[in-house]
Amino acid sequence: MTRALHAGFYGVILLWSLWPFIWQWVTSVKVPSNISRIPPLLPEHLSAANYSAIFSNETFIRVIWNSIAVGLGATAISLVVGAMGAYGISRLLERGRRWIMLSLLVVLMLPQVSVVTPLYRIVDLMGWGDTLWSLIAVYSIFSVPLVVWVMYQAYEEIPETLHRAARVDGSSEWTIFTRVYLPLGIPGLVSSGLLSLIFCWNEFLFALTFTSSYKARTIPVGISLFSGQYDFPWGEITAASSLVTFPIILIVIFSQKYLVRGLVGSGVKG
Amino acid sequence: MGRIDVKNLCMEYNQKRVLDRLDLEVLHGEFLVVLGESGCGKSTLLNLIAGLREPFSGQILFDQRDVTRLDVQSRNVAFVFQDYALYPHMTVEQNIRFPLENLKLNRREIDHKCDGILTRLRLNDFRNQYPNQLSGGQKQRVAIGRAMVRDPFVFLFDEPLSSLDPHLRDHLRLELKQLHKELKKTFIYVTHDQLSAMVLGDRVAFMDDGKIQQIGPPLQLYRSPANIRIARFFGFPPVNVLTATDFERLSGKPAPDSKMKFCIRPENLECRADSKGCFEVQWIQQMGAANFVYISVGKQTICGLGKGSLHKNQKVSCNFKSENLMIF
Amino acid sequence: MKTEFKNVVIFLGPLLILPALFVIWPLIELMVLSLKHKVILFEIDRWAGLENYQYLLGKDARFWGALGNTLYFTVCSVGLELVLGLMFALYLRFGKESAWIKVILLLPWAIPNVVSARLWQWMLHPEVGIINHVLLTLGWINEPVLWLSDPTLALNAAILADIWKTTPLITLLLFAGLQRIPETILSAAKVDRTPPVRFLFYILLPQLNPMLMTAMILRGLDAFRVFDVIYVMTGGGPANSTETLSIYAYRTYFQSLQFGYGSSIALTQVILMLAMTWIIMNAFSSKWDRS
Amino acid sequence: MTLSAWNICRNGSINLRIVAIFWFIFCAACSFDTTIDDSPNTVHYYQFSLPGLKSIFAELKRQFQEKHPDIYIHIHTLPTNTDDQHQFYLTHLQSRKSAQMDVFAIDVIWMAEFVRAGLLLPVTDLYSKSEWESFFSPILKTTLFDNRRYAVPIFVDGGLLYSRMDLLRKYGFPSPPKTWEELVSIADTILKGENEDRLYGFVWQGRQYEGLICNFIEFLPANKEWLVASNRTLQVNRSAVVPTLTFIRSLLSHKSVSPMSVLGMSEEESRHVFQNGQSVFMRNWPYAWKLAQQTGSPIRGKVQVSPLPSWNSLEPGRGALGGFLLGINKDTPNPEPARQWVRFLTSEEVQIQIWEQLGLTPARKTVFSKIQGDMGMEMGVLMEVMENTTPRPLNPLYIPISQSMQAYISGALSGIYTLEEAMDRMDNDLRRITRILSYEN
Repeated sequence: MTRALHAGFYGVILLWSLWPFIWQWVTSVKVPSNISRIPPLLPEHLSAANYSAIFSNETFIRVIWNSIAVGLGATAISLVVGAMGAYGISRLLERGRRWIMLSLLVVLMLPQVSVVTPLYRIVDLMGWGDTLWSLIAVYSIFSVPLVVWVMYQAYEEIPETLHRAARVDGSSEWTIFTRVYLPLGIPGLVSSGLLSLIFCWNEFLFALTFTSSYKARTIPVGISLFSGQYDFPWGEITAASSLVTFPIILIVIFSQKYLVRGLVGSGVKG
Repeated sequence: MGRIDVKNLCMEYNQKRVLDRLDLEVLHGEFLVVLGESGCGKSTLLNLIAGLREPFSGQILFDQRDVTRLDVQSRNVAFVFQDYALYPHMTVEQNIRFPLENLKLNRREIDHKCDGILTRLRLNDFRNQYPNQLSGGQKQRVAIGRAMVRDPFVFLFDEPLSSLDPHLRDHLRLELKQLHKELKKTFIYVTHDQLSAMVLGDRVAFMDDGKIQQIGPPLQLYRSPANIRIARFFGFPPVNVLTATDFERLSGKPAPDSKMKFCIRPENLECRADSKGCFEVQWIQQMGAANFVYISVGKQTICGLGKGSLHKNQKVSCNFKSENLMIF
Repeated sequence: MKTEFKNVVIFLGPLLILPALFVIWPLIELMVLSLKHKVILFEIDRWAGLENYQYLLGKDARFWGALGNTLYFTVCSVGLELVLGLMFALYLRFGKESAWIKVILLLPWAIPNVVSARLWQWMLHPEVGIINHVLLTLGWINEPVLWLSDPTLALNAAILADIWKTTPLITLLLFAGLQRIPETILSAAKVDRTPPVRFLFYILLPQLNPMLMTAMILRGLDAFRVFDVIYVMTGGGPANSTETLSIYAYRTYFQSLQFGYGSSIALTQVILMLAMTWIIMNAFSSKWDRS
Repeated sequence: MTLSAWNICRNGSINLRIVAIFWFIFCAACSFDTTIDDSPNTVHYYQFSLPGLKSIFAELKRQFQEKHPDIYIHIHTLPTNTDDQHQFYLTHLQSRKSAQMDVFAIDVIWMAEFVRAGLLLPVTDLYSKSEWESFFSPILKTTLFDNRRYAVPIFVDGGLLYSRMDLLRKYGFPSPPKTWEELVSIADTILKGENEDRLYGFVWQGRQYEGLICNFIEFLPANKEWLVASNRTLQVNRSAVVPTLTFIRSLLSHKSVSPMSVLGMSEEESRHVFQNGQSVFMRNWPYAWKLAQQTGSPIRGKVQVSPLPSWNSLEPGRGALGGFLLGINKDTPNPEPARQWVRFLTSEEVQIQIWEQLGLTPARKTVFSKIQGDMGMEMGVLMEVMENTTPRPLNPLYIPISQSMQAYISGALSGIYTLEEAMDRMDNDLRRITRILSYEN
């Protein structure tokens, strides 16, 4: 009885979370002309037409590379700045940490629409228009607060005596940071890095505004290019979506623990 | 040399005075225990000596050299923390090498010193293990090894034994004492545990209200404490404190001054079974080596050393030697 | 000590300079713009004083509608997500836990908003969408439901998509919070034979409170700026019934060209957000300051 | 925390790792920054995207460079969504030092705005008067301001009526309806006769978006403007708008010709319905023809296109005008190469190629005699429709106007507002929007 109950509950969770993915995949393997037909619910035969259409489109591959480069670049910068900043807040500041943490929260939660044009002007001034740098710079700004929140939490969990011990052992703050806190904060770094990577992978508005060619476009914008004058090639869109969801599924599967830790860490001081 | 002078040291946290014009002299090579209740400022004092914090005012001298404004990095002190603060991501060997690497010594020198310490502290078998694989005693040795390796001016200990179980604590105390003898360095050891203070200290400084209340060999503090708080702090069962009237009841002699307090340690108060005795046993605490009995004197219950076979409600008579009486 | 100050500069410098450059400057620009009539394309750039705000707060029914939609969206989605998330989390904690269910729960959260919005748009399609198809087949409805074109449903459909995407996240947060409650407290409650409802309200929820608060605040702020989901799914329609503040600001900027007025909307939104943060800050008092 | 995570880093310096990561990122990012050939004769061309567009334009570029070896063309693709394109132009043109943009594709509805903003170089002398007249006249009208032409049409679009001839014939209607009344009565007859739950009479685009305005103006009686200028501001012409909205509402009312779900439909949603055989009539653009006729389509061979119905059986209805024009940036450093490129893209042979390979209706009516309809498309109908399209208001503030009108039309149709309320709100917004131009000093 309870077994059935458990199974039922799990079924509900599964159906609720996974059904859209399954439907996306089902749509993506339908023959293009049959996509809008329902019933039948399931395709009579599988078709790779939508996928081959994407892979024949070399720009989409470029777009995927862009996303990876932007994601890694912005994540690297925000990890360095954020890990250092969190260390500073957690171990060097006596007061004012609440203000800094809350200002960072404000940055994290700022409506993107409100700053997109001024940011574009800055990007333009720097001569970064339509380059990966513009996205790397802006994404760094918006993922730094995330990294700081997670890393602050990670550092707070390290006993304060380690900091004092290292000072007694004659280390400079930089040595303490690199040799003690950074290695101990690796789980936090992994978590916040993943969060930042996912943020960069998913962001749409800035990418749309700052880029004008395949040189710098990222995946969400790339997907928005998949359409005809009026029609949505749902087959191709769902195929592309399935493709870009795939790495995320991998990330989630292999680093679920870190992601959860990061999410929880960013939220709560333990 | 390793002489430390602390002069007129003041420290505040959040407008609360933690150290109040504190003076302290630590002699070369001595094992000084700073004893006090939690929150009396003893850890603050230790941090100030180490240079981990900057005092509000006052001076700290190392061998007459003023180090008050010096950074911890330039003071060459060693600090052993309550939780040992071993770097969990480094092996035993790396933990010990870490301070040397900070000094930017060459590799051969580091290897040499490190090997010396590992051998001396019998840590060779564990050199590649991580702290969480070590026992409490091994951890302490690593922490001390990490402190020793730089040949520091002074060793500072912040209650490193307090979180251990009693057996291990006894054992490590001995080891520490032994080490002190070998190293011939100045040790400052902060604790709230009177037993550690008695066992370890060449001298004990009792700290309260941000000041050193009394300093001297442990027995001196035990036998002739400067005030009631110190008297109360030492010994188990705790010292009996009597008002003048109760004292008169107990001893049958008149008290010199009605405002005085009279202290007598339980082990110095003999309670013998005596059918004519004026006190009655309330209950008995069997300690194995000795039995302590609790008796009522006036409204107070005091404790004394039971002699002979005793049982509840038995009449006893109490005696003590006058030299054991402490009057405040 | 001087070195201490130097260290603070080294470690906090980049953290403080970057946002200053990329956030404070834009915000100042936003403030200046909001006091102007500015239509860059036509080279209109005239000082307006508080005129924009007067109109915005006084006469602009569309603004109040958008604010109402935003608040409705925020309250409903966050509220439902918390309730659902709490149920899931309770089940995971006290029913049956497994690692792979967490993986599955994380998936919707991790995919791009644009993708999930398209997905829902496709599934909610009135004629060929799977949801209507299933409901019709089951006989729960007689004719297709106009999820995205009925003004009374569209915002709720967007909320549905948002709930799908973020309930898992909240589930995981609350689950982690439940795991942090000491086992001894739960045992004590069991020994005391606490009935389930009392157990929930007098033991679990008070213990879970910090996590609930955080989840609520972070999600609340996030929902308050909702853009992608609605932009893709309904574009603000029908009849502006799904227009949120972000969408209104976006349209005023990029479709109506009015940078001045758009800035007033955006800045008002930022100020409302700051007000929310301010309230939170006081609610959380001095969580971060070490005394 | 896991021991393994610590072990990763127990040797070696972190600094080195950070440097390595940065180096990697830097290389990755730089490797993508392929430098553009910025020879003085480079033309940067910005346009919409379509499936297959890239390869076709690569071919066109090759053909062009064969003729003009000294000119280098760089093609940039923008998102398909016209709102996104518009946003792109706005952000990039407001700071005039941004990327070089020489030629861009402009939606017909932005023309007035772009001209007013002074972004476009006049191209009146690009073609002779007779050659200009080879373009469809409605779209040509959108290029003319103050007697100067500011752009050249590249393709044209117009609303069409798609009818299910199999159903019509079954009930004895030999040809598609000419008037709206006729459409309603045919649909009624067929719906009653078929008595099928999921069959609708007429689907169109009623979602709150630009397409709603197109559909709306197609319902308007001929020769009646819906916005009239009065006293420096625009006003809604209630005598035209109120009856039209009333009529559309009657289409939507319960169990009638159009399902309420059209109020959530854009082109694709309505096409899906029609293509699944669930509707007798559909209003859509020409692109839907090919898709309806493709193999596997349930309505293949059962569809006929015709001009939209009107209110008067003597004249055909007018589809909304869509399409794109090519404009040259006024600040272009290379006007002559840009003109060559525009001339090339709008030449007859390229128009034919674009039609044959992308299905974009040529903007020149003269090429219709040289091309064939795809999958049996009747070119005569297409030509007739394109010649009779009606443009949306040519106002520099068209976008904000359309924005606000969409909301009120959508609101009036879905019953959120009464017609009166909708009219009042429209007027209110129009006043507010048109005031923008009075900000100019």
